[in-house]
Amino acid sequence: MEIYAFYAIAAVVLSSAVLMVTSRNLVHSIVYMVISFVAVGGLFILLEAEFVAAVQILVYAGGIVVLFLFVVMLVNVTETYQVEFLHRQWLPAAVLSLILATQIGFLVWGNAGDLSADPSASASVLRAVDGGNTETLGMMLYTDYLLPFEVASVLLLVAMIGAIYLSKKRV
Amino acid sequence: MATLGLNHYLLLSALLFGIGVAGVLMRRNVIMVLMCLELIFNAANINLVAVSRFRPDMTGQVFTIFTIAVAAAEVAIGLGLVIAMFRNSQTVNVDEIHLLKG
Amino acid sequence: MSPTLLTLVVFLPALGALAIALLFGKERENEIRWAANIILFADFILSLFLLRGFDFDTTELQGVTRMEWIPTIGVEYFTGIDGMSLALILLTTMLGTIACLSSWTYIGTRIKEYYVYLMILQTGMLGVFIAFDFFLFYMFWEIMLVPMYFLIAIWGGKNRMYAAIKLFLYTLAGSVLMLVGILALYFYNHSVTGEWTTNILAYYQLSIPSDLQWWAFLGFFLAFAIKVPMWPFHTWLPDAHVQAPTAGSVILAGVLLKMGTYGFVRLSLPILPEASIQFAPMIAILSIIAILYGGLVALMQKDWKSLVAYSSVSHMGFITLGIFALNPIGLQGAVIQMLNHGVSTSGLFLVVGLMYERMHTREIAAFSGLGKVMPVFATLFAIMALSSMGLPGLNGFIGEFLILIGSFEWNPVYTYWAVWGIVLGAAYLLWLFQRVMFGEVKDDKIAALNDLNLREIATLVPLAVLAVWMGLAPNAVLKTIEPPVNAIIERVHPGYFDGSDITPPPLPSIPGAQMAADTELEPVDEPLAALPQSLPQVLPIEG
Amino acid sequence: MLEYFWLIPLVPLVGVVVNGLFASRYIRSQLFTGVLASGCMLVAFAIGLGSFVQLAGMPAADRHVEIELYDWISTSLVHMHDNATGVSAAPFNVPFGLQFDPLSALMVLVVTGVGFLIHVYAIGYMKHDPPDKGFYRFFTYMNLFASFMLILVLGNSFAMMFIGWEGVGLCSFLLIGYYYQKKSAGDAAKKAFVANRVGDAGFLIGMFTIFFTFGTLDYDQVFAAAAANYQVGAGVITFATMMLLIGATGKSAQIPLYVWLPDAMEGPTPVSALIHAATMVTAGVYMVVRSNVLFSLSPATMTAVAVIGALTALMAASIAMVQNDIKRVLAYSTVSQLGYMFLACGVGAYAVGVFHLMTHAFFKALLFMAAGSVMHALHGELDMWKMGNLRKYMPITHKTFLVGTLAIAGVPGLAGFFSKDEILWNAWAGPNGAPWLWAVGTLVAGMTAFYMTRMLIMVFYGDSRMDEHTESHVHENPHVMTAPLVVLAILSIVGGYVGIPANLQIGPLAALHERVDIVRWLEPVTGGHSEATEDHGEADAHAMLPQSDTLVGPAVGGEAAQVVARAGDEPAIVLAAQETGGAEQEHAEDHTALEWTLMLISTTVALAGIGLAYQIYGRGKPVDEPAKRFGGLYSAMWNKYWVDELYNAVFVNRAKDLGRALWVFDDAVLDGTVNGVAEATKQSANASNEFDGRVIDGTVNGVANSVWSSSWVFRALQTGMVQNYALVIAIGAFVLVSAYLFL
Repeated sequence: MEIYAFYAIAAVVLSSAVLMVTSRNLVHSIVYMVISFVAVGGLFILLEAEFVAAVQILVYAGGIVVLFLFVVMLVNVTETYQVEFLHRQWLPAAVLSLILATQIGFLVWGNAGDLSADPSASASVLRAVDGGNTETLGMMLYTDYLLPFEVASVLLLVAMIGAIYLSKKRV
Repeated sequence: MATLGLNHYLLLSALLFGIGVAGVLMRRNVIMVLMCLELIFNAANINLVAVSRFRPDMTGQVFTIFTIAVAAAEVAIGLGLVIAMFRNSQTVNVDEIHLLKG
Repeated sequence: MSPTLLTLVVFLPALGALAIALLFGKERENEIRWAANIILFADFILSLFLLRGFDFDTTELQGVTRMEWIPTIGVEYFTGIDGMSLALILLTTMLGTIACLSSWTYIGTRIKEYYVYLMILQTGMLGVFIAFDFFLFYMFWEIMLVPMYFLIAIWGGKNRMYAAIKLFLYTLAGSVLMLVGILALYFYNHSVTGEWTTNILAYYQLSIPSDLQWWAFLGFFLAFAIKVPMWPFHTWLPDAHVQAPTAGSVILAGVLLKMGTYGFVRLSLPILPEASIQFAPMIAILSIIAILYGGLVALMQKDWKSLVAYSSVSHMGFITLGIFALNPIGLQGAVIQMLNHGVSTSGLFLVVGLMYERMHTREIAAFSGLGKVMPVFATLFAIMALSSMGLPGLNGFIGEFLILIGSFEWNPVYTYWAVWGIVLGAAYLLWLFQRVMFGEVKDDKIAALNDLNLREIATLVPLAVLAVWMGLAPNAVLKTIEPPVNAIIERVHPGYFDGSDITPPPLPSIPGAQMAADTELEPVDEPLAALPQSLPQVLPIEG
Repeated sequence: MLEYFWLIPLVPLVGVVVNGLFASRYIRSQLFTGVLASGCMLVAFAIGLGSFVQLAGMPAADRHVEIELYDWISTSLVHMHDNATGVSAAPFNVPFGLQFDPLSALMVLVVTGVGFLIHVYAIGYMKHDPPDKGFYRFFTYMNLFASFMLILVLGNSFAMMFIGWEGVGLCSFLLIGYYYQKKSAGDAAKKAFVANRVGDAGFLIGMFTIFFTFGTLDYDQVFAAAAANYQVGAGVITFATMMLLIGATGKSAQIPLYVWLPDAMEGPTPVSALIHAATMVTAGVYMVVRSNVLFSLSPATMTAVAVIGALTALMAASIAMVQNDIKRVLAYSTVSQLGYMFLACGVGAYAVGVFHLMTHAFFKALLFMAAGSVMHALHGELDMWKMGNLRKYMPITHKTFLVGTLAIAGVPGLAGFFSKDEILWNAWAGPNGAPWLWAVGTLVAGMTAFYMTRMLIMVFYGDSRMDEHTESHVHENPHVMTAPLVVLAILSIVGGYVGIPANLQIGPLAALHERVDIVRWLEPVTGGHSEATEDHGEADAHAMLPQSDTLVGPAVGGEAAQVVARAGDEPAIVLAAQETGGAEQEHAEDHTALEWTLMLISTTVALAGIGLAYQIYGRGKPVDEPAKRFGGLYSAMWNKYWVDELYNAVFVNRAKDLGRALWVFDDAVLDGTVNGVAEATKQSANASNEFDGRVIDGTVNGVANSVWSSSWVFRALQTGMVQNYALVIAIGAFVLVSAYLFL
């Protein structure tokens, strides 16, 4: 049963991604991007990573997208580039990326075969605590990964300051 | 119909990655390039979460959190740059920014 | 006496330097001056407390701090003091204080850096005296050099860069050779004992094959001979002294030069006894050359300061002669002469500095009749000069006297030569005194000079008092340095003290004119028999 | 008193401290400073006198007090020879010790007594100097000198003597250079100290030799051991005494180191009187007498001492005969008199040497101070040709000077006569004497009489050669200056009666002789053989044998007496044998006869000298006549035999040249080497830099250029477009992945 859900979501993700890359209108592609992000969030839920899913939705579908929208509005150049929106090297690029994707696909498909373990087997580990693994995640974040966590927060702070500074007038 | 395995997810992420790369390489618009980068990030995230699911270990998810944080930061800076760039040379066209030309 | 106190004494100046560097802005000059002086003076007072509870009879190290530092190569942080180190530490802290006080007005630019360097230098020097680990020793040895370089290179005279670089390269070359020697011993020690250690005391027990001793000694010798400086490695000294600021000269003459002799006593003799005996005659000859050469050259100097510099070449010659007489009295004389030279020559440099500050020249010909204008100055200068020329009742005499006795005990021939150094000392110092102090007051510039102020007196009086005290009651010092000295001699000359190997000097003799016919007089012919054996000693032995 | 004798050298230090520290700033009173300084000397004299009396009260054998104030130097073990018997190891210990024995006592009395008089005199003489400038400096130095001199004579070891030895040298430096504005004064001061230092070098070596021979520097132990373990002519003793002799010649201004004393007259006259006539310059004599045991053991040195003494006396007297500077005449006279003392010691008559030392201290101090008072009256005039007929103006000075002259000239009845006659007699017949020594001595006596009379006449008689201004101001000096003269004049008359020659011991003199006899007084120090013709000398020597086992002072005499006794058995070896021992008794009469003859001869010669001087200078004849009469000799004397020039040419200037040469060597060769090395390094650095620039960089740039020219294709890749780069990255990824896949 799960697998159908997977295929469905995967289809949404990929199609919306393709549309996003190919649509001429920036705003449209942003919308497609939102869709694909939300879909990815679905995948996460499917993978029993509720917390990550939530974060995915909040951060991407929430924050980042809003950011992009703002920028797009600040820089409204959409029309000018609808005519020729592709780079000169689009054809080789497309081909190359296609090949690359297939190669990687083969790679993982060939070697990950044995990894298709039964999800239920590992359930106990991931659900150390009842009611989702969020608590486990929290535990790990605030014990083992406390330092990286703080560093990450610092990183965000820096990014914020940097962003503010960059987007000020007269840089 | 086989059961849902890790390789499905990996394949998916591979494709998503490919699309992202294609976008990065093809589009002229800086903002677009940035968005495609986000796609690539997502591909990576999918990998992480999937592996942490099938090779039961929470670390993957933890790293996802970090990745997302980094992605957010990257976007913030990236867009900041875009704005700065646009203000300096009224363009968001990647081609027109080739100070690195040898 | 507690290890913590010792450590505090050594590192207080460095901490002070740090504090000054961090707490004071460049422009708060007077506060910096006060702070530096107070810290160094406090350091001096603290160092006096080392005396309390110091055991003067043991040869054991005292106040030992010992901890792992770099275990993989066997380096420890190993510090402690014995009588000799104690004496030198007291000298250093005192001279440091005086030097600091003396530069109150002399130094007008970049005050902050100056005092920081001065205090770092202080820690470096003190460190050398307490380090009993080769690594530590070498570290302090090199640390010392850097601030000295800057003191000369920044606050020096016209030709300062040349002098500073000369000093730096010269000493560095020497210490690199020392490093080679240390490494040779280090690996040899490992090959024998199988353990990596840089603990100096561990090497005292080592018995090293004589050829390795010879090479290692050569390495050490060059390092120390340059630092002392012995003839002919002395040429950096006059330049450095003439160019250095007063405080620099004071420290340089008072303490830095002692590093070389201290190294000889602390490392060369106990670790390489055979080679020391082998090299002794050559070094004695170099020392005698230094004594006479320094004296004669000093006689003809036109620059007040370089005269004092060459005089200290001559005096250091006495010290090395005493050390390599390789008998306790000579060594005691050498160590006490280190202190004396530290007191009197530093005093002379202070005197020159005071004059330079007033007249901005050091040319002897420019002075005349100072005695009339500045009586206090003249008196203090006289005391310093007299102590430096070894007048009985002042400190210089004790050192030179004991050293001469020591060299006489080794071989009278050396004494006959060295004794002329005393005559020369009187000649050049009194001639200097006569030229600058006596005579008519030449010009209004001199007539306008004002005598020493309280601060300047405060820099010189302690030295004068010390000179008199050490001249009249040297026993306090002699007793302090006796145990370590005896230990070292016992190591170089086993059986010296238990009487199993008594080797008195060949007595000089003139056959009696009329009555010497009696051949059965042993005092007559015994020395004659002994003299020829002694003569080969005079020639240097090529390894 | 005797237990406090160690205070004697300390008392003057009080004056030094008080005057030295406070006089310039706070006291500023000539009276206080002068009185304090002289007071210190008086107190010292009092203590000395008390101790002296007490000492005299003791039996001759144990007239020896010793005190060790504290441990001065004590070091670790030293290896030395153990009295010729073997080797031993002992610490080098020098206690700060003082001893009081007949010799020291006599010296103390001379130093403090004459010193006190001179201090008093100086109060008047120096009164022109401001109390807060020169005056206090002068008296501080004088007191310092006194205290060092007392340490010298009271010390109980050679090291202690050396303290005083160098200390008095220093004070003499300071006092000669007292008028430091005068360049000549400075030069003279330096010359004096350096010449002394040369002697001190010898002293040091001698001291070391003694230490390593006897294992100690303490007089008693050294002398006892020497007398006990060494025979006459021992080489090491000869060496040691020769070295000590060098020191003595330096301090006592004998050939070859006498040159500094005449120049030393640059100092104030009281200084000349105290230091360069009465006390310091006699230190050498004192040292020889003090270590007479060692000297007696070395005939070679004894001969050297005697010859040096005789020659110095002769040469100095001859120079003195032609000098015109009143103080220089006295200076050379001092040198010559010191030569007398050395002669006495050299022939083995140490006691007589001391005897002459004492009388000389009296009349030479007197003469100097009288000359000083003349100068003072004449505003510092020194040239005798600008004086004359002063007896009219300065009666007291004239009378005292007359006494002094007669005394030094050896006119019978005055101090000089006795001591000089004793010396001459011993020069002929003493243990080490020889007729030619006596001849020289007698000749010198004549010369002395001559130049002293010449001086007397030129200064006080004849018609005045002063200019009007001076003459109008000439006056006798105040009592503070004349009183000491009178006292010394009296001493110069009676001083001689403490040592009456054997042949004059008749009637009252004999009785007096039994009471006081300096020679007998000094015997505990100088030993029984100290004087040739003392008929009781041997008796005393034997009387002292019993204590010869103890290690204190008298024992030295005892040991010496043993030497004498040994001599009795084998007359071949020992010097003293000629006159003492059994042989002495029966020849007594001949001796008396011989002594009478010699005495008469010498007296006649002296009177002849006086007469000659009167002949030449007393008749108002043209004064440059002697110069005409014997030109070459005269100019040689006048130029002091060009010795100063010689020394300057041979030693001083050569030393300076050597210094200069070495300095050049230092700069050129040694420093040259260093800088050369540095320069070479720099050159090679430059060279390698060039190499870098030309060759290596050249290659690199060449390659770069070729690359540049051949790199259009790569340049084409370098579009500066981000996405091109991204594409390349992707290609890279592609390549990697395919590599992973297909390899």
